[in-house]
Amino acid sequence: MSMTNLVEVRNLRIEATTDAGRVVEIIKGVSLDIADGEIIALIGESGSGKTTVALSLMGYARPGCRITGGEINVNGKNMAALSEKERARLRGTDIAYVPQSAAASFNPSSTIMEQVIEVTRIHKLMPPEQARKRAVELFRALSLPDPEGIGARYPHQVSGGQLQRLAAAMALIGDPKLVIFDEPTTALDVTTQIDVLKAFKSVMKAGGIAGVYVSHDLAVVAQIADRIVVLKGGEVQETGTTGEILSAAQHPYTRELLAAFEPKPRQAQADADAATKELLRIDNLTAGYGPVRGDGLPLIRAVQSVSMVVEKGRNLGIIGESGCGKSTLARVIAGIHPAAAGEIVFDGKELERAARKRSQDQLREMQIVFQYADTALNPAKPVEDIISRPLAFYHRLDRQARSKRVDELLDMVRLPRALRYRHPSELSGGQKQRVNFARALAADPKLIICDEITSALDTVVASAVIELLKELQRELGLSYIFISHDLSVVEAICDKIMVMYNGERVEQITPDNVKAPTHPYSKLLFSSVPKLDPTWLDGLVRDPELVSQYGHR
Amino acid sequence: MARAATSRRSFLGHSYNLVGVVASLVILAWTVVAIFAPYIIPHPIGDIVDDDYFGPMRQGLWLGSDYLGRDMLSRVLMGARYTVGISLAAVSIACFSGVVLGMIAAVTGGWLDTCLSRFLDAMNSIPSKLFGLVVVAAVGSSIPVLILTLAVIYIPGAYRFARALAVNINTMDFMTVARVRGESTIYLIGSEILPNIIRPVLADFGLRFVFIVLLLSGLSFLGLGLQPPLADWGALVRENIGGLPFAAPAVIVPSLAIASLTISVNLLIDNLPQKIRDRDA
Amino acid sequence: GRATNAVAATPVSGGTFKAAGWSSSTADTLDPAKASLSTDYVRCCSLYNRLTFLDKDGKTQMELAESFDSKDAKTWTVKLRKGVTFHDGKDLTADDVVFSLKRHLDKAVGSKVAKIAAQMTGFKAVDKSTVEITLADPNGDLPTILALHHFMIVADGTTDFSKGNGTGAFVLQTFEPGVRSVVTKNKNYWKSGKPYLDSFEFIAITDDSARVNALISGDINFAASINPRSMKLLESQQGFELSKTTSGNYTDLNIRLDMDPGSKADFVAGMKYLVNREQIVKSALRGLGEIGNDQPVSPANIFHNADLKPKAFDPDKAKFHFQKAGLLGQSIPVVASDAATSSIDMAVIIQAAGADIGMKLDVQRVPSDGYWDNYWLKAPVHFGNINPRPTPDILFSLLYASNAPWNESQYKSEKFDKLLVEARGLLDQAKRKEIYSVMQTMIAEEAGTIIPAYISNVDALSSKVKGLEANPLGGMMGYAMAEYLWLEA
Amino acid sequence: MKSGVLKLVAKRLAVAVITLLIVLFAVFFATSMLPGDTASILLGQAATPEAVAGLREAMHLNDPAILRFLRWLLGLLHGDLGTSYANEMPVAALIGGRFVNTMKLAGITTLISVPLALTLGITAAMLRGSLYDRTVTILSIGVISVPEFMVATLAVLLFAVYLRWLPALSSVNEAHSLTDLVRIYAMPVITLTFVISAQMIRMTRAAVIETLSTPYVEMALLKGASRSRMVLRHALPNALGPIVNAVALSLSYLVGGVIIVETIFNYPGIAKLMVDAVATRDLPLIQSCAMIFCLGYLLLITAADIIAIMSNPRLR
Ligand SMILES: Nc1ncnc2c1ncn2[C@@H]1O[C@H](COP(=O)(O)OP(=O)(O)OP(=O)(O)O)[C@@H](O)[C@H]1O
Ligand SMILES: Nc1ncnc2c1ncn2[C@@H]1O[C@H](COP(=O)(O)OP(=O)(O)OP(=O)(O)O)[C@@H](O)[C@H]1O
Ligand SMILES: [Mg+2]
Ligand SMILES: [Mg+2]
Repeated sequence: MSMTNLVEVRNLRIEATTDAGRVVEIIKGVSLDIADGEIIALIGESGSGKTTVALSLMGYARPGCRITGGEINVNGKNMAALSEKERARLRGTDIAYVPQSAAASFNPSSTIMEQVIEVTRIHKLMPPEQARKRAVELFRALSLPDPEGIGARYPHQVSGGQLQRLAAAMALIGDPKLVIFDEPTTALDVTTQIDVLKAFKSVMKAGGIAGVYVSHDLAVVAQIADRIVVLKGGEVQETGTTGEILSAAQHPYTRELLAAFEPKPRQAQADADAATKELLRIDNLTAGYGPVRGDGLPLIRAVQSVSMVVEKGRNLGIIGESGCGKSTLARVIAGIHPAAAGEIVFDGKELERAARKRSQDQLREMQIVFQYADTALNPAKPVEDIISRPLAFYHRLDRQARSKRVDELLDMVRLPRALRYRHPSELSGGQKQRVNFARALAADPKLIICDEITSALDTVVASAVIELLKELQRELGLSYIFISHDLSVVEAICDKIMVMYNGERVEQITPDNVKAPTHPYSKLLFSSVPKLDPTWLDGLVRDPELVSQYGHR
Repeated sequence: MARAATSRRSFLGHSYNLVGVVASLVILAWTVVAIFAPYIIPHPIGDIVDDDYFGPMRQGLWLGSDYLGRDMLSRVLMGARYTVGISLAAVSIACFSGVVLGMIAAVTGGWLDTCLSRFLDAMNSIPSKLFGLVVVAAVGSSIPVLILTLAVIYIPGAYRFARALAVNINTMDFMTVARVRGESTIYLIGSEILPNIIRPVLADFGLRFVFIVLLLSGLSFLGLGLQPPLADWGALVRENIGGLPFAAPAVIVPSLAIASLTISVNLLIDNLPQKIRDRDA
Repeated sequence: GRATNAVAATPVSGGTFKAAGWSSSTADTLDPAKASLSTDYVRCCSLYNRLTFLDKDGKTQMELAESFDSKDAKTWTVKLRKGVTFHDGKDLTADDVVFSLKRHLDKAVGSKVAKIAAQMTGFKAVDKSTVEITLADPNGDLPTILALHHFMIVADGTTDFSKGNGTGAFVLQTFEPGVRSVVTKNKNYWKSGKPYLDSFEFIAITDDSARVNALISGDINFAASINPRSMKLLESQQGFELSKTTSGNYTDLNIRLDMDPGSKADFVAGMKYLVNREQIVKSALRGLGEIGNDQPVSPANIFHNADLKPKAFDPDKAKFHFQKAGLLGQSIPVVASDAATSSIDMAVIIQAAGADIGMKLDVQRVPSDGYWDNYWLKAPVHFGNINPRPTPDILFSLLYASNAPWNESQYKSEKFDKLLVEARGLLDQAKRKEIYSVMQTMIAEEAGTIIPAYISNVDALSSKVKGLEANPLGGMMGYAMAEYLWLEA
Repeated sequence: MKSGVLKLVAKRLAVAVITLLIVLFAVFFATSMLPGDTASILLGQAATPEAVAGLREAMHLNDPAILRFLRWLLGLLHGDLGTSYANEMPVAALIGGRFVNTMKLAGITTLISVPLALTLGITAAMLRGSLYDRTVTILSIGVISVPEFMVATLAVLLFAVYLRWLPALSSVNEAHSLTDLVRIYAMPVITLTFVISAQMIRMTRAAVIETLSTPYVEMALLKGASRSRMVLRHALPNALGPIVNAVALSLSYLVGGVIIVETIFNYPGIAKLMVDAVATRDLPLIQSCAMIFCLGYLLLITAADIIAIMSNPRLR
């Protein structure tokens, strides 16, 4: 057949054998083409098969999965048909991969440089010295700090954003014809994300390298991809140039995706003018880690004399980049991590700093929901046990009453009742987060602290969860403290937004005037949120000294 | 491991494989023997029924006779009782206390953790056979003493193992959630941690069982075992070792018995039935 | 082949001889007074001499002494052999003898025979080669008593015995307690021609089968007291011989008459019927023993009373007695231990017999170490093991006299005590034999010690080893084999 | 960073010393609880009360045990292990030779078994699920399951009694040439290798398989790395921690656990010495042996910890 395109995938089928021994088809006849130097995006909800397809381009299927049909022609060779040896020869040289989480994909016990140039060693591409030079050039091109020295460090000694770019360098060193990025920026802050995207784009364009960019974030994809392929349930829903998809999306799922980006009409506060009662106030709260020093304060201050107020039935958003102290603040309020100084007044009563000292009711009335649902839910217990424990513990309900209540709670969080018998590992990310939330509701609290509960979810699911929160608030008159580094999410639900930087509160604003933040850091932060507009990234001009001052260190 | 093993068949939402099934059958068989031994032995284990010693297998003495001319079949059957019984009791005590302590140390942390770890480490550094020797020399050897000694010897190991696992679980958010809910330590270890470590703990249990069976035989080699005419398999091998040169069944059979039990236990551990976690089940 | 006691051909000198005993520990010693294990006896015998020794017929012969004389059996004059020197070149004098014997009275020495030595009240070095020993009461057996291994002669004033400086056939080369000892030929040994061996290494292999395997594989040329069950293996191999000695060694079942259940005469009587002596010899000892008649003087001893017949195994009679004693169905603890040779097997056999008539005997095996200290003589029903003693007098006064230190069954009889003293004073053998026969009968009938068998000791050796003879003092020629053996070229 | 490591090592060692003291006290306590004492046991059958009393007096066994213990500890600080009760030799002299023997046996066994076990474990992990893997697994289990003394006796019967290739006893002082050495150590080493290897094999295999499923190993595969490279370069370095730990635990057995082998091959090692010491209630000797066992164990464990830490950049 005549090779017109670099990549030609023809009705690819991939089967997975579940541990029941049942065979399920997870990729159902996918076809796609990639021209030389073209970057296409694979988007779709979690579990749609993005990673699977991407990996199949390298002739690789994860354990338990098997390529059962179709052709995967890359640069004229059918990866599906090749022997493992021949595939190995192409990996790293013709096709390279940038993993979903770079942090996990670096070998913790060897230096970054070693791993970056390993490809050249494996395929004997060039002598090590030359390889190191090349690597340093790439580091520079990917605008990494200290390009000369960074290679000598170990993975745990560099930040997530940097690792992500180092992973890219690792992929590019064997100068491949095709690079596969698997959600390279999902784990990053908006501020960092910009730089990474910029770096990727420039390098790819410079080398005329074709790419597959896996993501579920349309806005990001819009910045980097020439064409977009929408996956769902292991099937291609629609394909088109970025422009077409953004302007005239055909497929309902694609529409949903786009919809998730339209600024949502926030519920007009009915009692906006009515005098609001304060539920939680914290004054000059300071907390941190490491040894306590003479002044009774810890060495590393993660939170620096922060004060704030949460009103009944209203929500407070806390945003800021990774590591700025959001979670710490949340944990301090919940009493998980006792404060070093400052006071917490909840419902008129001053709270002990350590949860262990607080009364059962105080504990019950303030619930916290963690970022990662899979670690927040005990994998060994079925959903019903997880949800009904607070019922038994706080409300002393008997069996029937409990099981009735569990049903109600599942309804509340829009989960099918049948799910109650499943274990967390049998749930999707979104479902887990809902269960996680249902458990908090079971206590019927006055205040729920949500620490990045949507960060691990893809846009569609995330906005669904947000909607859910709003409704519940209307029904139960709850208040939320909503922590996130994603402005759009916070905008959607909060009445007040507190911006944190480096453990300190820099300013507090209302969603209406996010367009005009006063503090320079807030400016940087807000300006970094990607827009659907494909030209946004290239057009983006950021005050350089702002960046140098507040950008990722 | 399990994936590595041969053909798997599923049943009752669990998937088994042949090796595992066979192994568990062997174990079951020995357990049954252990329970009913007293009713099925042809001769009292103390009676001398054969003028010859190390007699061959033959009509009436199906497994030949031992060094005193006692019926080997009866002794092996009864031996099952002591080997399985004592080892099981000992390993249960060892693992139960070890695991509970380990989990408590992990969730409580602090000085309690440190003290426990130090102390049990110290225990661990005393060679087990010598420990047994001292204990038996001090209080003589009886079944309870044996069980307790064996248990004590293997508590530190179980502790180390369980603690390591529990510490990992302890860092999970759901533990924090439970703590903030105000749960008691008992609940934390019982309902939050244990379910998550039960599988490896079981595996460890099986392995220790094997070690205890062997240590028991080691002890009877040193003459610290059961009271005659009772004898566990190890003791049988020991007291008839003189028959090894002419491959007397008296020494071969109990050895095979030990091997069959311990190997089965290990194979079972490696091929435990697995609960099916089907994504879209 | 079977036991060969024939002293074949003429001895040839040379060669190294490696023998293995069965027990050894860090407590091994070269101090004759402290010697406790066969291991110690063997080593001491190769390094030191005694004043007298027992020959293969149990007759007392002179060694370092030339003569023993006494009118009243109370004051004894011992003439010493001349020209005998210690390994360090010093001559043997009366002072050495006095020192060697006197030591046993000193508590700090911890002598094993302190009790027997106690009867020697006076020691006098009359001249350089004459010693005068005075006894508390007359005792015609003194020459024989001094044939005990503990009464070896050491150099005057010795405190450090690790040198092993004696007058014996070999000179100490290395001694590692609990491991091994090597001795080499004493060039100027006073017994002309002896020893034949150039050197003699003695180790201990505690594990029975290991000991035999070592012999077969040629690591050693002599394995002491082998387990009867190893004989099958040995007989299947070429080039090995067994030497069987039935000395006075026995393992006895002791029932203390002064406490329950032994205080009930019927229990004791019952037990005597319950013990199946044939089976014990056949099964437990594998035929390597002679049925015993419940008294300590063995057939190897000239004073043995052969007319006294052992009790026949009779469960019904036993049952009758137990019923009479009202003990049937009760569980009686019987303490046994590896420390007392084959006591555990014997216990099991008796237990099985008891089970058949509904007499519940509960065998308790206790660890060997500390057995003699914690159970022997103490437990109501327990096993003991008695090493051969040269004379009935020693046996009786150690084991059965009312004031005996080791009165295993707490047997007390004035008549017996009187007879004992009477016999001791006599120098007329025939008369003594009469008395001793009566006493043996008394023990068999009245005492609570059941002696089912005299255990023969079987040593296995490579057929290259010549010159081994049986000896009433025990295996390995009464532990003194080293100086008599030679290796076939 | 280096100083951090030093501090850590120091801390570990301090902990080790504390543990040692605990053990010594425990052992002392246990042994002084034992019935009978050296005097009565030495006298054996001749242990009449007055005789015992006399000897006790002579051996200064009358002053309280705790006092004797402290005296011993004090001596220890001056590097003096005290003198044995059973025979008035200095404990150091008694232990000396035997300690060397134990170390020799342990050393040789280690040299054989550790490389063997690691190779088997790693290769099994590499070829996971293959016939080879399954054979290794089953064999290793089979080997754990045979009583030690059975293995030893069989070896003797085969090689010494029937084939007459090797001596039945391992008499160290007859090792004059290398061949002697081989002949003497062959059987004990084989036996011990049987005993300790299985566990190491299983652990190594498990640890390597564990790390083989990590993303960075998958990444290596996607770089086109060969299977062996994935295992040796990426999996193994990260599996080192658990592996050295398992090895340490297995090896610790070689210090005090070899009593059975010592008995059967009549090998004068330190385990048998301690058994004797217990039998004669020889407190100084018991204490010294216990101390050696404990030290051996602690050294191994601590070494394992430190290696694990060194091998992990995050901790160093
Ligand atoms: N070994 C397996 N057995 C059964 N199903 C599997 C297996 N591996 C993956 N799957 C299924 O294949 C589908 C596609 O998985 P894949 O990781 O490609 O999704 P994804 O689009 O990358 O999701 P995410 O956005 O969360 O990374 C999912 O439904 C997943 O459950
Ligand atoms: N256990 C700890 N020990 C020491 N420092 C810690 C610890 N946990 C967090 N920190 C530091 O405290 C600071 C705040 O951490 P925190 O988790 O609150 O940040 P965050 O805003 O939640 O970041 P993210 O958005 O990634 O969750 C960070 O610099 C972090 O490195
Ligand atoms: Mg993915
Ligand atoms: Mg956080």
